[in-house]
Amino acid sequence: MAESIYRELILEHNKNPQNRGTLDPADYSYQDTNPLCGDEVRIDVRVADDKISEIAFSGRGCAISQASASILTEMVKGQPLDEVKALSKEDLLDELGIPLSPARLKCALLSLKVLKAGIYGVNAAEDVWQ
Amino acid sequence: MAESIYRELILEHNKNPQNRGTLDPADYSYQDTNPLCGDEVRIDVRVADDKISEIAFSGRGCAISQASASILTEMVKGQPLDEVKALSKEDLLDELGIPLSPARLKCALLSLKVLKAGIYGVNAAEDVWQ
Amino acid sequence: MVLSTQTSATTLDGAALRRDFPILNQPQPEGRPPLAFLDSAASSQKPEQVIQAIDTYYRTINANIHRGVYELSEAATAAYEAARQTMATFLNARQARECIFVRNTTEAINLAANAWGRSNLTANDRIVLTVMEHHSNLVPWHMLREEIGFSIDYIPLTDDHQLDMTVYAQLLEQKPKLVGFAHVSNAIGALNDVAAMTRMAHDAGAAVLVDAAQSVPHMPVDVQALDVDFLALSGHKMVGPMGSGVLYGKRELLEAMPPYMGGGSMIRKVTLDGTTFADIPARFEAGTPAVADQVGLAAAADYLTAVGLEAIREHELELLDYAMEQLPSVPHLTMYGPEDLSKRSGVISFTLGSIHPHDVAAILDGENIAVRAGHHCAQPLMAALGVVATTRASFYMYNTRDDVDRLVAGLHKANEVFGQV
Amino acid sequence: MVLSTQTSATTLDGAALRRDFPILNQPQPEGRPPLAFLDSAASSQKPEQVIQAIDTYYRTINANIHRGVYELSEAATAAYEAARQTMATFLNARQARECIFVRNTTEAINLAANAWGRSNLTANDRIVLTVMEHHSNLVPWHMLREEIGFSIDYIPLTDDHQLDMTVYAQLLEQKPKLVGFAHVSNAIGALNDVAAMTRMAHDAGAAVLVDAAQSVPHMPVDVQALDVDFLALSGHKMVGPMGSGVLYGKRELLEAMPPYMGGGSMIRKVTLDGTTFADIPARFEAGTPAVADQVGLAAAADYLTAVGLEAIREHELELLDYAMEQLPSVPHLTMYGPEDLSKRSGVISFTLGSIHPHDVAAILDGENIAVRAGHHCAQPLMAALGVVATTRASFYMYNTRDDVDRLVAGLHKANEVFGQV
Ligand SMILES: Cc1ncc(COP(=O)(O)O)c(C=O)c1O
Ligand SMILES: Cc1ncc(COP(=O)(O)O)c(C=O)c1O
Repeated sequence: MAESIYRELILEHNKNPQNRGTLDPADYSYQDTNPLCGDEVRIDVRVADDKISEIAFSGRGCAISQASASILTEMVKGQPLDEVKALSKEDLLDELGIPLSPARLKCALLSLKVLKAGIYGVNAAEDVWQ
Repeated sequence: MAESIYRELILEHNKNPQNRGTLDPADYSYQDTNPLCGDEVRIDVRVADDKISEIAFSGRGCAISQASASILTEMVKGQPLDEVKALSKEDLLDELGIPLSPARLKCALLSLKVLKAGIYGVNAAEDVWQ
Repeated sequence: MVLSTQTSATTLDGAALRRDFPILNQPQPEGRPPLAFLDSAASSQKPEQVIQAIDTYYRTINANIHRGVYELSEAATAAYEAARQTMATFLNARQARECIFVRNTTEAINLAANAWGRSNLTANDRIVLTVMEHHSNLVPWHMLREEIGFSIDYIPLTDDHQLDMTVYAQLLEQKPKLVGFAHVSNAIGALNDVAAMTRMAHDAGAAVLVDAAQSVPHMPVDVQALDVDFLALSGHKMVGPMGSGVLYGKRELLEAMPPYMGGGSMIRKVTLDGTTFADIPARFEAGTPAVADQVGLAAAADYLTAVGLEAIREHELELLDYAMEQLPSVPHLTMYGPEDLSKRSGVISFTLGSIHPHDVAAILDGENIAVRAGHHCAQPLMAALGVVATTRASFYMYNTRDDVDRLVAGLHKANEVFGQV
Repeated sequence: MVLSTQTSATTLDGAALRRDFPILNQPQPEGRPPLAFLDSAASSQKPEQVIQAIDTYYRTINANIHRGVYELSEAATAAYEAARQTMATFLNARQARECIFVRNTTEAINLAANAWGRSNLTANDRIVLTVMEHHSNLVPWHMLREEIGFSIDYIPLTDDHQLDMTVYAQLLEQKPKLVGFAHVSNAIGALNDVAAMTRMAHDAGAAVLVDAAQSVPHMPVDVQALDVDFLALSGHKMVGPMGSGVLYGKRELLEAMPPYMGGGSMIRKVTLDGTTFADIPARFEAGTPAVADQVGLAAAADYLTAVGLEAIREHELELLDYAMEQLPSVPHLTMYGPEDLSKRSGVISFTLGSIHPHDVAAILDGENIAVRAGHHCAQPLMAALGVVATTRASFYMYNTRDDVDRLVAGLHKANEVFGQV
C-alpha cells in the first residue's frame, strides 16, 4: 500500500520541483510546519489583477509534502484569488491521485494549509487540517 | 472473617478503655494519626526508676485502634523502659488475638508506633509500621 | 421524602446488567453470599466490553502514537483520536480538541489550576470553592495559593446540606476570577445546580470549573448546556479503566493557557535555548499517553450511552428512594445529605450511633457488603458536619433492591455486635 | 567494529519469545509478510503475561485502593503495593517507597524537576544536561528556567557521537546543582557510563537524574550500584502497559521534597486554611492511581527477569553486530551513533542519501517493516548531527536476524523506488 503512494507524478515533482524558490518582495508569505513530522513549507505569492501572478515555495520534508507543494503551485498559478479560496482539499488530493493514511494526509495538505493561511489568514486554513 | 475481629476482649476494651486520659506534665508525650483512616492516638508517659510509672492514652478511631491502645497501656504499665523497647508488634498482636488484614493491622499497631516514637524517637518506631 | 423524577418507568434491569461485570459474578468461598458492591463512588467495576477493549488494543493495534509512519502506529493514533472524539460527543463538547486526556480528575484539576491559575491569578485575586469539595479540588488550589498568594472563599452548607446560594451570591460580589465546585459531592451525594451556579458566576465575570467525577458516571452531562468553562472527570468511576480521564475546557481558554508538563508531543520546536509549544490538545499531553486506557474509556462511554444515562439516573433514584424507606428501621442511624432526593445522587453517608464508621464497614464486609468508611477525601466537609468520618454506601446501575436489603440487615447486625440497642 | 561482549553463548531465542507476543503473531492480509517490528524504542509490544495481568486485575480484584475496609479494596491495595515492591527489587532500590508510580518517563522527570527543582534551584544556580536528551529531559527544565531563572549547560558530542567527558569535567567545575542525562539515547543508541558520570557529579556536589527509558528495558540496571539520585522509566517501553512508570528517588531526597500534584491520598490533613502532606511515596501519588497498569508493569518486570536482562542485552548486541555487517551493502546509507558497539544499545539511526526519512519508513511499511522516522523527540541532537530527521530501527528480545535481513532488503528497495543508484 505505502509503496503505491510513490507514483511517477510524486517522484517526478519531488525530483524536479516546480516553482521552487522564494519571492522578495511578495504580497503574501506564509510558512508552517507539520509538528508531527517536521515537514516545512513556505509559500510566497505575488498578486496582479486579483490573480496569482507569481508563486514560489520553499521548505523541506518528505516527498509527499514537497511534491504536493510543487503540484499545488502549478494548480494555482495564474488563477483568480477567489478560486484559490474555493479550492478544497479534495481538489488537491484528486490531483495527487494517491491513497493516503491520516498521517500522510497532513503531509500532503500542508502546502494547501500554508497557501490559504497566507492569503486568507490562519482561521480560513483551519478546515484543511481538521 | 471481619466479624471475628470483634471478639469480646476488643469490644470490652473499646467500651471500657483502661488508662484513658492525659498526663500533664508527662515525661514523654506523642501523638500520631493513621493517614489512611484518620485514627488518632496520643500516649503520655511518666517514668520513675526507669520504669513506666504512669501511662494514659487519648484519641479517637475504630474499635481496633482504641482497644489496642487500651490493651497496650495495660501491658506496659509498670514495665522497665528497656522491655518496652524490646516489645515487638507480634507481642501486641498476640495479646489482641485477632486475625487482621493489612489495613486493619495499621489500626492495631498505631498505639505501639506512638508509644515507641514517644520514648525512642520516630525512627525507632518505623519498623512497627513498615 | 419526595421523589421528583418519575420512577415507575425504569427501563433498566440492575440484575441483568450485573452479568456484564465479571467481578460481580466471581464465585465466592463456600458460605459467603455474593458481593453486594456499594462502593462505586470510590471506583466502579468494569464491564466485559471495557476489559475487552483494552485487551484487543494490546493484541491488535498497540504502538506508540503520532509520528509513526507504519500501519500499527497509524491504527493506534486513530484509535486514540477516535476515543477523544467519543468523549467529546459524550460530553457534547463542540470540538474533540476541547477534551484533554489525563489520568484522573485529580490530574485534570491540577492541570487547570496550574496552567490556567498561574496565568490568570495574582496575589490580589479571589477564587470561590465550597466546603463540600473533594481534596482534589482543594489541595491544588492551596498549593497554588502558597506560591501566588490569592484568596479563597468557601460556599458553606445550609441546614439541609446543600450549598448556600445566598452566601454564594454575596461571594460573587467580590468579583472572584474563578468558581470551582463539585457537580455531585462524593461524600454526601449533594447534587448542585451547575447551570444556575455557572450563570451566576459568568454574570459576575468568573470562570467556572466543575468537578464532575461523581456526576458524569450517573447522569447526562452536557458541557454546552451547562456552559461550564472546565470540567474534570475520572474514567475509573464511569466503568472505565483506571488511569483514564478527561479535562474538558473551552477552546479559547485552553488555547490561551501555557502547558503544564513538558516533554514529547507537546512541543512545536525545541532548541537548547528554549521551547515553543504545540496547539491544543497536544500541548497538554506530554509524553506517551495511556492509549489503551483512553481507548477503554471511550468503550466505557459507549457502554453508558447504550445503557442510557437517563435510565441509570432513574434506577439509582429508585434505589435511593427504596433505601430511604428501609433505612429508618435501623436504630441509631444518622444520615447526611439533602432530604430532597432530587437534589441527590445515589450516595448515602451515615453514622451508626457510637460505632466507628470503620467498624461498621468491617462488619458489613463480614457479610460481603462493600462500603467505604472514612473522611472520603473531604475533611472540611466532615468538619462542617461535625463528624470525623462516616460510612458510605453508593449505588450504580448494577445494584438492586437486594443490595439495599442486605445493607439494612448488615447494619442491624452491627448494632447487635456492638451491643447497641 | 568490535563487539566487546561475548555473544557466542546467547541463551535467548528471539523467534521463541516472539510467540509470547500476540500482536506479532496476528494473521496478515493475503500476500503481506509477517510484521517485522523494529520500533520498540518508541514502544514495545506486550506479552500474554502482561495482557493477562491487567485482565485478571479487572476481573478479580479491582477496587479503589487505600482506605477501603472490604476485601476487594484490601486485595487491590495489596496488589498495588506488591507491584511497588517488585519494581524496587527489579531496580535494586533499598526500599519500596523509593519508587513513585507515574504515567511515564515524562511525568517522572516533570515531577522531579518541579518538586526537587522548585525547592533546590535559584536564579544563580546551574544545572547540566546533554545535547542528546529526549525532549522530556529538556522541556521540563526549560519551563522551570522560565520561572526560576537558573542556567543550563549542555554536554556536547564527540566526533564518535558520545558525550564529551572533557567538557563534562569542565562544566562540573562550575558547581552545578544537578546533572541530568539519558542512560541510553533513544535517537542514536549511545550508551552512557552512568556510574562514572554519577561519581564525577557527586564529587562536584551535584545530584544526578538519569533518564532510563531506553536502558531499563534492555539491560540490568541497579540504582544502588549506579548510585544515581533519581531515575525515570516508562512501563510501555519495557513490555509493560502504557500509563505505567516509575520515578525512583533516594529516600532522603524524596522526603525533603514538596509534593507535585495535590489531591486525595497525598495529604495528612486538609482544612479550609491549608494542607499538610503525607509521607512518601503517597505524597507524590495524588488521586486514584492507574492500579491495573502498575500491576501490569510488575508483571512486565517479572517477565524481563524471567527472560534475563543479561540475555536480552546479549541478544540485542548480537543483532546489532549482524546489522552492522549487513547494512554497509546498502548504497547511500549514513549511520549515526558510536562506532564502538559496547557503547551502544540496539538502536540504529540512519539516513538514506537524499530520500527523506519518512519516505524510507513508508516504503519499509510497504514491506510490513515498522521503523520510526523523524526527530525522535531529540531536535537538539538532530541539530548537532546536522540532520532534520533520521530513520530509526530498534531491536528487542523478540527480533531476529530475519528482521535485519528484511530491513536491508527494504532499504535496497527504497533506493530503487527513488531511483537512487
Ligand atoms: C530516552 C527517552 N526519554 C524519555 C522518553 C519519554 O518517554 P515517555 O513518552 O514514555 O514519557 C523516551 C521515549 O520516547 C525516551 O526514549
Ligand atoms: C467528587 C470527586 N472529585 C474528585 C475525585 C478524585 O478522583 P480521582 O481519584 O479519580 O482523581 C473523586 C473521587 O475520589 C470525587 O469523588
